Amino acid sequence: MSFKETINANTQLGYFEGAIPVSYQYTLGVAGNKFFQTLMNKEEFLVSECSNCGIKSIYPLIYCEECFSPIEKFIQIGLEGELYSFTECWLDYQGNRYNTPHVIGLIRFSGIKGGIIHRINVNPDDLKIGIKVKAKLKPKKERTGGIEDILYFEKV
Amino acid sequence: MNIEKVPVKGLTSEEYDKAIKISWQPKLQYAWDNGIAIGKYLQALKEGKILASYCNGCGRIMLPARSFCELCWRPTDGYTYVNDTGVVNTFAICHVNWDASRLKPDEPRHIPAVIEIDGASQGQGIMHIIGNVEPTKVTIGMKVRAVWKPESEREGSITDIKYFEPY
Amino acid sequence: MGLRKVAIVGAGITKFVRRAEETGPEMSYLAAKMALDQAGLKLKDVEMVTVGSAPDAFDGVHMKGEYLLSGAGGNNKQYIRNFVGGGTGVFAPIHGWMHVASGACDVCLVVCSEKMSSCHPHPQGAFLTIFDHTTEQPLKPTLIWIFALEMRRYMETYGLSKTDIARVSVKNKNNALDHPSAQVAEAVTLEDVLNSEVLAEPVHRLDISPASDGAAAVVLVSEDVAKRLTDKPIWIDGVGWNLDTAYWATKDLYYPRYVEKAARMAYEMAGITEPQKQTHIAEPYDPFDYKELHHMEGLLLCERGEAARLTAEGYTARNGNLPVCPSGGALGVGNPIAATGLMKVIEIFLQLREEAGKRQVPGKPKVGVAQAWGDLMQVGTVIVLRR
Amino acid sequence: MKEGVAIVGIGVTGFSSVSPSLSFKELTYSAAVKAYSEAGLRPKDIDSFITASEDFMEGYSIFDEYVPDQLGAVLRPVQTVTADFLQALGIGYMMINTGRFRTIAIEAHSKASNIKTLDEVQSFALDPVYLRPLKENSTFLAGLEMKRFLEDSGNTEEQCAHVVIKNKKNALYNTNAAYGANLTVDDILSSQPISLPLKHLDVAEPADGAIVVVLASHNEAKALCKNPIWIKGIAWFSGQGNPWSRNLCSADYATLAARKAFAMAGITNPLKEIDFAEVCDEYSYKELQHLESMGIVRKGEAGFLTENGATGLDGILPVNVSGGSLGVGHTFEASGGMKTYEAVLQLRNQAGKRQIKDARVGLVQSWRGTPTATGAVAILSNE
Repeated sequence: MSFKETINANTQLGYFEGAIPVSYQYTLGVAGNKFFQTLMNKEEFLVSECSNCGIKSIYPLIYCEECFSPIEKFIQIGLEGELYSFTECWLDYQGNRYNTPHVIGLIRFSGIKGGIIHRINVNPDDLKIGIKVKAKLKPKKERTGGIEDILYFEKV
Repeated sequence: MNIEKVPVKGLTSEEYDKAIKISWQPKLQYAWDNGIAIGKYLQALKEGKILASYCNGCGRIMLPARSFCELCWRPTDGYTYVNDTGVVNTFAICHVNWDASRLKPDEPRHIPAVIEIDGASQGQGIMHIIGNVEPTKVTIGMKVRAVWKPESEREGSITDIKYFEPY
Repeated sequence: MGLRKVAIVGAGITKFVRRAEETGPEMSYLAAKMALDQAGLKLKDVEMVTVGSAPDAFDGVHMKGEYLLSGAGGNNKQYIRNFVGGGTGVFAPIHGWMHVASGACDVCLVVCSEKMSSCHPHPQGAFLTIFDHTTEQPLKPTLIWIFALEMRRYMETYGLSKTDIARVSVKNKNNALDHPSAQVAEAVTLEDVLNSEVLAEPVHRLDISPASDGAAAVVLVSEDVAKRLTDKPIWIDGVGWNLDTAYWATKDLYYPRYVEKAARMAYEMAGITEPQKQTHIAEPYDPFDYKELHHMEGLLLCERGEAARLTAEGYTARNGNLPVCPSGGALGVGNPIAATGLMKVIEIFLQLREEAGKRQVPGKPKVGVAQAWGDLMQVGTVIVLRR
Repeated sequence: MKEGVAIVGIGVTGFSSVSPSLSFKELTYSAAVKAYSEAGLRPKDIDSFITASEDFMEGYSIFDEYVPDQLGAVLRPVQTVTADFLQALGIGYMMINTGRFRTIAIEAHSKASNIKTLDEVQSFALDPVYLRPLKENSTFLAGLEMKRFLEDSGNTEEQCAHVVIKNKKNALYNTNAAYGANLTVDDILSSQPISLPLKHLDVAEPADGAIVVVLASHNEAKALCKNPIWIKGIAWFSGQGNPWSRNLCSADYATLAARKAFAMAGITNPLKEIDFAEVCDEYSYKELQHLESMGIVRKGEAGFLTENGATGLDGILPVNVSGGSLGVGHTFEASGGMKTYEAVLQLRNQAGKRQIKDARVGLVQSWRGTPTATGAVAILSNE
């Protein structure tokens, strides 16, 4: 034992409660702002393209992760992609259990680095890696500029 | 080397207000184990007393109570009550709340202080509040004593001492 | 000693702003890219990356280092985040020095980024929780308390007036008029500082540096690489850092003994025995104006209690005997914590290369020291650079 | 000066689901007392100190403040890396190689039981714009990866269950372990869904505990210690920072870190040259993925080998003999430390019932957990 006196009765145990009382407002960033403006107004995903090495990225970036060139070229690619992986998620961010699970997928886009992680709304029998899926957006006037402007991805 | 032109342009207040932002208020909640020494320290506060530890290595009587001496780096040798009086080592007169909101003109100012507690080794201070005094009357070196909450309201917390007042 | 020498060969910095549209990773990229361009290197030349950033509670992301990774150039690299509270900005290049001096790599990218504006409406919740969760936080302390307590103790010990202290704010805020990154470039007078709002006596609003968003970066390389890249490498001659006890109320706040310990460690390595004579320029950390004085004394750049007099005499002005914070410091340029510390290192780097433009101090300085402070009046981080 | 860095002292508190009788300072102090005693050093003899910690795991906005006292490091050079213990070990290794430090103490601990909102803290690590607003548990990233990894490699959920069975069984022989058990494949497959295919028993449960290690330079180690454990290779790497950009089939960080650590240690055939491995198993499938990504076994073989006992105590490559995170408990930033402790015991021939015969070279690997792609590999040896 490292100490000269210790606790040897559970009635002496105690704890002190507290919290870190913080709240946040995150800006979307330069690339994020372009992405969500395009999604809101033009209903397409936006991809960045490096003019030096040609790599395209979703989510778009203002820089190329490979060569660090600044990126000024952005292109629209519609709303369709391919399901790269999915999971049946039973817990929310606080650890509460859902009554019915949420299916979350990673959607990839042909020839593009990266992808989008979002809810998948596909009949369980059809749910397979590799299926074509398309984003279903919120009605235009309900969009606020954020990932929740996408309701879910559904089978094409 | 030329770094006369730098990137990033700040958003004005108007631009910031108009910009799309994502809000998040995390629940970051904890219940920290008191362990041996802080458990005793809090229990003593509940009893209306201030508990220190002593170390036979350096001879210090230390606040708050601790189970090891951080300087001699050995277990402390025991616990002892010290007085609930002390001397102001330094203080401030604060016009803002913890969340940076301003106190109203008629609200009493907060007077945080480092108070060297009588009976502990020289320099063994704790942070607390000074009360029941005109802010302009507070001085470094002033003698102060603890004003405790009534026994029924004490809960084993540093706030069981309402504040220190001059005497 | 057979030690590997380490040089700074490139630096990058963003503007320091109240609220950036850019995310932390985007700001990190902008500073890192600039530093690599200045060094004449590509991302693929970078072997390792070390990132410095102050609390996660500012940016609002747990494991912030991992969040900044892509923008800081860390993909598929050896990447790590170092963190010593407010002292991080000067510790980050010390961390980079370890990477290169050990022989682990020849090219190390050091990036510091801070996005304090994310903590909204105010960062006070992040500051409250620097205090001991059980024995102090229930008193609802603010960050200003601890500075006001320390400032009063310092003033009382040496019989200093608020005017003595405010001169630092005036000097630095005016120096910052020439810094391209400066957040609030406005000339202030002694009266402005003394008449600004009293937040916690003795601290006034203009005694304090503004909270900011911003990023900075440097490229550190080994001797061989440095000689290939530039004829003006700036060498890291000494590094030192030190952390005092968390029982901050049990030590006398009038003197930053941890800064002295860190400084002695760095001076010893740099072979500096008489810092007052052997250093020509200094960038001590100045989040509050009295802190610059406090730190000058801790850095052994003057006798204890003398810093205010020297400031009043113009000794620390840009054209003085020992220019202190010629950049404008945190008070003038802004204070995105870790980025500020690295901004100070970059200022010494530019001054020693005689490339500081309008801020250039006279006399071709050869040796400079930068320092940051952090935690509960606990951390000193010190770096000595030589031309 | 001869090159080489060795572990000359190590101390752990033991790992448990809760630890209410000690504060975090007292817990860490207890581990430090053991480590310094083993090394025969007083804190003043130690040149520098490193802690591996994350603020929100401690409930402080600057945890660095609360590090020095319990390590005997007041007014000394102390630093925090927000990283796994094994990365901190790598920084310590580096510092000694600068030639300016002879001894370094490295600390990591977990007081996860003190976090009332642990799930929320972990989801707070998700990207605030692109991921966090989905309000899903951060384990969904592990679920996504497990699904794709199994599909791609051909390993199965049953084989993942065998990882759990093996590690929890190993933990029964480890007095420091909190989660030892005798389980069946059915127990695991029928446990509550978390983020399918990930189930409750596939996930390592949090544990409290502290670890302190003392590192020394070659000359110092020879002078201090009869049985120094040498760091033959150590490297940490990050893969793609953004989770949506990752190849979920393999763990790039493990591939890169292992490649470098093997090169440093002169290892060309890891399966043959390594006597045991302590591999990150925060989720069952991760043990399989890490073994494959490090190139120790071929892609798609890890599950089969596990099922057939090749990674058991008597197998060709015992993996997580300690019980791993599944059996000992998940200790977050201290995870790599818990595994380092096991490696040191094995290499000193002090592992009791779990002792691997003639262990000479051990591998320790860590991963920082979701949402990261950062991990480290160390090669330790008693020669």
